[in-house]
Amino acid sequence: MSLLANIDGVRETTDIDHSAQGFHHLHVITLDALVPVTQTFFDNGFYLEMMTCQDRREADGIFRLVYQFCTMSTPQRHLVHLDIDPTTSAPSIAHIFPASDWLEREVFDMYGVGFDNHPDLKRILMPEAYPDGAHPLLKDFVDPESKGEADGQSV
Amino acid sequence: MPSNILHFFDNFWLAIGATIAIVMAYLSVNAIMLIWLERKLAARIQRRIGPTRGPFGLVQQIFDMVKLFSKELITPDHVNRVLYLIAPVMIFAPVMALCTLFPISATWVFHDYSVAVVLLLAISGVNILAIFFAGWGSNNKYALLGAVRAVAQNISYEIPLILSIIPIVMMANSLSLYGIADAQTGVPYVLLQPIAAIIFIISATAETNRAPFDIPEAESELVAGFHTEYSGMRFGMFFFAEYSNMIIVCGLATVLFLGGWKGPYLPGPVWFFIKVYALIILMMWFRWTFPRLRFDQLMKFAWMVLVPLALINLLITTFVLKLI
Amino acid sequence: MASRFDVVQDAESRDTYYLNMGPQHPSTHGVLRLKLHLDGETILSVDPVIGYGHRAHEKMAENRDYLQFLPNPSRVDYISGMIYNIGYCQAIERAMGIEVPERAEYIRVIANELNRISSHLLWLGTFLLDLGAFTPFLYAFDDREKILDILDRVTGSRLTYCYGRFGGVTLDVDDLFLQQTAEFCTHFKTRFALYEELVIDNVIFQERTVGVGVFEPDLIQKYGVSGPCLRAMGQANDVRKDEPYGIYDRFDFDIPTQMAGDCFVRSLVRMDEMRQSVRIVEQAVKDIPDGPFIAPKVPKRIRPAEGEYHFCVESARGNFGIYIVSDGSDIPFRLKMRTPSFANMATMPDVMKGTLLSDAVAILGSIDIVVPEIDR
Amino acid sequence: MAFVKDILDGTKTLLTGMKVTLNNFRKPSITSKYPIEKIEMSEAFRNVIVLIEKDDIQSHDCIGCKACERVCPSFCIDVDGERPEGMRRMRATEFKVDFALCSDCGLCLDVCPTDTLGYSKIHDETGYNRSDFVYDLLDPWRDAEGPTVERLRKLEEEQAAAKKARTVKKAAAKKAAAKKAETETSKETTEETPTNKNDAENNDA
Repeated sequence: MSLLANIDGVRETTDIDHSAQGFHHLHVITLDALVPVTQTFFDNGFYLEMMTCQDRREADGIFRLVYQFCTMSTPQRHLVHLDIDPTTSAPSIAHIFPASDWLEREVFDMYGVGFDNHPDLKRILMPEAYPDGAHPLLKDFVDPESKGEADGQSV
Repeated sequence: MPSNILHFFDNFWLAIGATIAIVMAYLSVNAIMLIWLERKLAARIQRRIGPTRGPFGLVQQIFDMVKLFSKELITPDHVNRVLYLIAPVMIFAPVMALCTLFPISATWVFHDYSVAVVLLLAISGVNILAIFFAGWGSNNKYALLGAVRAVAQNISYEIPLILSIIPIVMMANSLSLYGIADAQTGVPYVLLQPIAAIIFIISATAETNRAPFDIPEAESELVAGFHTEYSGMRFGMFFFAEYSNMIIVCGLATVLFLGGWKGPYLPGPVWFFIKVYALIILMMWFRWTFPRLRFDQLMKFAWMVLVPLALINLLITTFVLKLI
Repeated sequence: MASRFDVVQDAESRDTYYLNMGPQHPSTHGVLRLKLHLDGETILSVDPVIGYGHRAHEKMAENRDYLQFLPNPSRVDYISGMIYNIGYCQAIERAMGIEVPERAEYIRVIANELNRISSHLLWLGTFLLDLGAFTPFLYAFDDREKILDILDRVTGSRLTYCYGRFGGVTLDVDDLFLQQTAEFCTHFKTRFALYEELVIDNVIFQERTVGVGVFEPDLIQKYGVSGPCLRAMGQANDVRKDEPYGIYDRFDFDIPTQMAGDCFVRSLVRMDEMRQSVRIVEQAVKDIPDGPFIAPKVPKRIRPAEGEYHFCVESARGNFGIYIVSDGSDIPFRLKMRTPSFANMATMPDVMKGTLLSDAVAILGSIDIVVPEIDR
Repeated sequence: MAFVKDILDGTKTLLTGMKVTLNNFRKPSITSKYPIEKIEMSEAFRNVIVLIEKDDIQSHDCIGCKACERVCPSFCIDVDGERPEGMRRMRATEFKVDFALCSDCGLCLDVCPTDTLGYSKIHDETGYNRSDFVYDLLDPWRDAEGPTVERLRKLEEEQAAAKKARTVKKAAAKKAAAKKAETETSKETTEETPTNKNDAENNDA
């Protein structure tokens, strides 16, 4: 894919079978490349369809931030993987895509991943008074209100 | 001249007491019946059934009344108690006073004043003060917004209202309600002054804060507007006042434009009330058909459409009267 | 900002105040809270506070296997639950490579489009309720009840459908269903005149909506606006046409678009969408083949191969995407739902700025938010 | 003049709207007096699950296999079953549904191996506690459970006997056929042994 070819930090670009998985391309990028990559997508008319995170600390010791850019007309869906260390924070792209303002807040709320230069990083779905460090979508999340019992019923 | 009902009684105070009792009883029953009528009418328009308790759902209203009376009167901590408590009483008082002005038939008049129209308009202005007391005293932003809207709206619509009455007064050459109604021999003024009649009914709808001009209590915006903080019978008083106000404005419209008690075959009071309730049904029909206007559009409508129209109408009337 | 009301720039010099609209407010459609900064009635800024309806659907997905998550999607957006429910089934079917019988595909299209009409009707009713007209609400509900009755007969539910199954649907439709559907279509086409006369043409309705809540074109890219809000900005984008799923490519329908991007054309777009949905339903009822309604061989254990899957459908509110990360086990590793209302709602601070308090209500109503869908 | 035209046009649309409401005013109502008039639920209507009577055994056929308990996304089903003495078929001993948790997804009906689950037609139950909605599905069947088990046992015995008789008959027929073949062709007689063996197995079972 020539779109991101001349950006440093795009480690890997693979094509994906759209008819099976719904994506066209997968890019694995490094932390520094996020803002230029996002800018490139913005300049080329893509919109930020979705952004989320995967808690891969158990297997790989990382959080994987997932960005999904898509074009408006005939869909070209790009999946961007950004693996970050659980202790570091990621750069915010809210100044390019305001949509990511809320999406980053959601990731912060659910995973505790910080975002640098975010306009207003606070909880979005959970109550603002929710205990610090309690991030529901972490795989090892324990409901602070259930006094140490594991959350949810196991299958 | 009509006979004054006060003369039925020898004792002046007895007469006053009887008048108050009659008016109170009438307004209470009237409000209850109007609520029933409105609910049934809305149900029919919306193809529902409406209240079903008792014959035609009439008993439902009694239950509602009992509920309102038996509810706890909550006074929130943060209110201005004097204004908060005085407002529900104050909104109801002028309505009672105004009820005595109407000539129900050629002979049935509580009291006829030679300047009844002016008196009526003056007293009905007290309403606004009560609404503002309620909104300000509630110490609630929604209530305050509602009150501010109500004041602005009522003061604005007072002008086209008065401007639409002046041609009638000029034609009847009288400021007394009896005199105006009596002057409409044969042709009611609605046919001679259709524009004034339309302006009057629109302004009257706005004056009573009813849809599509129910902006002060716009449910979807201001929750309940100026009476957000009221509960129980205090809320009931606002509710009563709204329906009693409808009686006042529709009664006024009947006298001014529809010839009051005049009509063939039936006795005067029957004609009077038929006309009043027909107008009320018309106002209810408006309510269940139209969306609500926005505040600025409402003001624009008053100042850009109604006032110029009323002025032009007044001008034409003056010329025509002069020529005749 | 192309607003008709000048925003006072130096808010310091004027007495401004904050108004908490919600979480319990008649027109926030559930539990949404808008922190409004007002100067008089003019809105200086809006801070939507969401999350009051958060039910942790995504966390539930990580604690249940794929089949057990089936009742959840229709609870995410309960107004167009069928589309979500079937969309989730289609996502899993594509990930697993399950073939769906023809008849089931047609049933799904009929159910989806009926659900879309019912969702739009509910929008019409509640929008007019927000504008202060109560009667159109009940007329719309009259028609909506007819749809619910039709769907109730086969799906067994009226709101939160769980009709789809991996490889088909729960229950076959009978001739009576098809007949009722066809009758409804004929009846519903005559009802548009009523809605137009009572609502769309009404001068007060137009005063309240024309030029109010205009979405500036740059919001599309910035926020990923989708659905009728997008099509009201002149973009003819519809997932049913762009990446046809199921058998939508077989039907003949148009994407209604309008240019102005205000509340009024959003209403027009939705009215036209209902017409198009009726068209699709009529074609589907005519062409529906006989055959099985569920695939005979569905794998007992739903275990998509390791990898990431994305599937999007056009819900009544816009582009609804399901993003599934599978680690090859019974249970999704991560399931994220991209809900259209979330993106549309995020534009509110931009759109509402400089409008009046009454407009805020109209705008909220016109973008057709479903708060639990935002909060998930 | 545009000003006047606007007013006239606007008035016209308002009058049209009033005409619409007047037309609807004249039409009959479309709602029903719900609590007074009972509403018929549709055939597929989903509510709390019930155990359906099966014709062949004149009772429910829940075998307590726990398939529904495992598949339930809301974890609201609690099933237990045991094998009555001397029977092949299991019988449920406990079947509780917490309808307050149920999401009416119908997955339990899909997985039921004996198709003995169905929906009840109750649609307007109310209660004061969440525990009011814990239904014991075996309740209507419990009184008849003893006789049912007896009947089932008998049925099973009959079935076993019938099966035996069938297999014996089959074996006999086969034997006869084999004999016939034997007499006809006068060849090897090894066929007999497997049939006998099968017979023995069936008897054991």
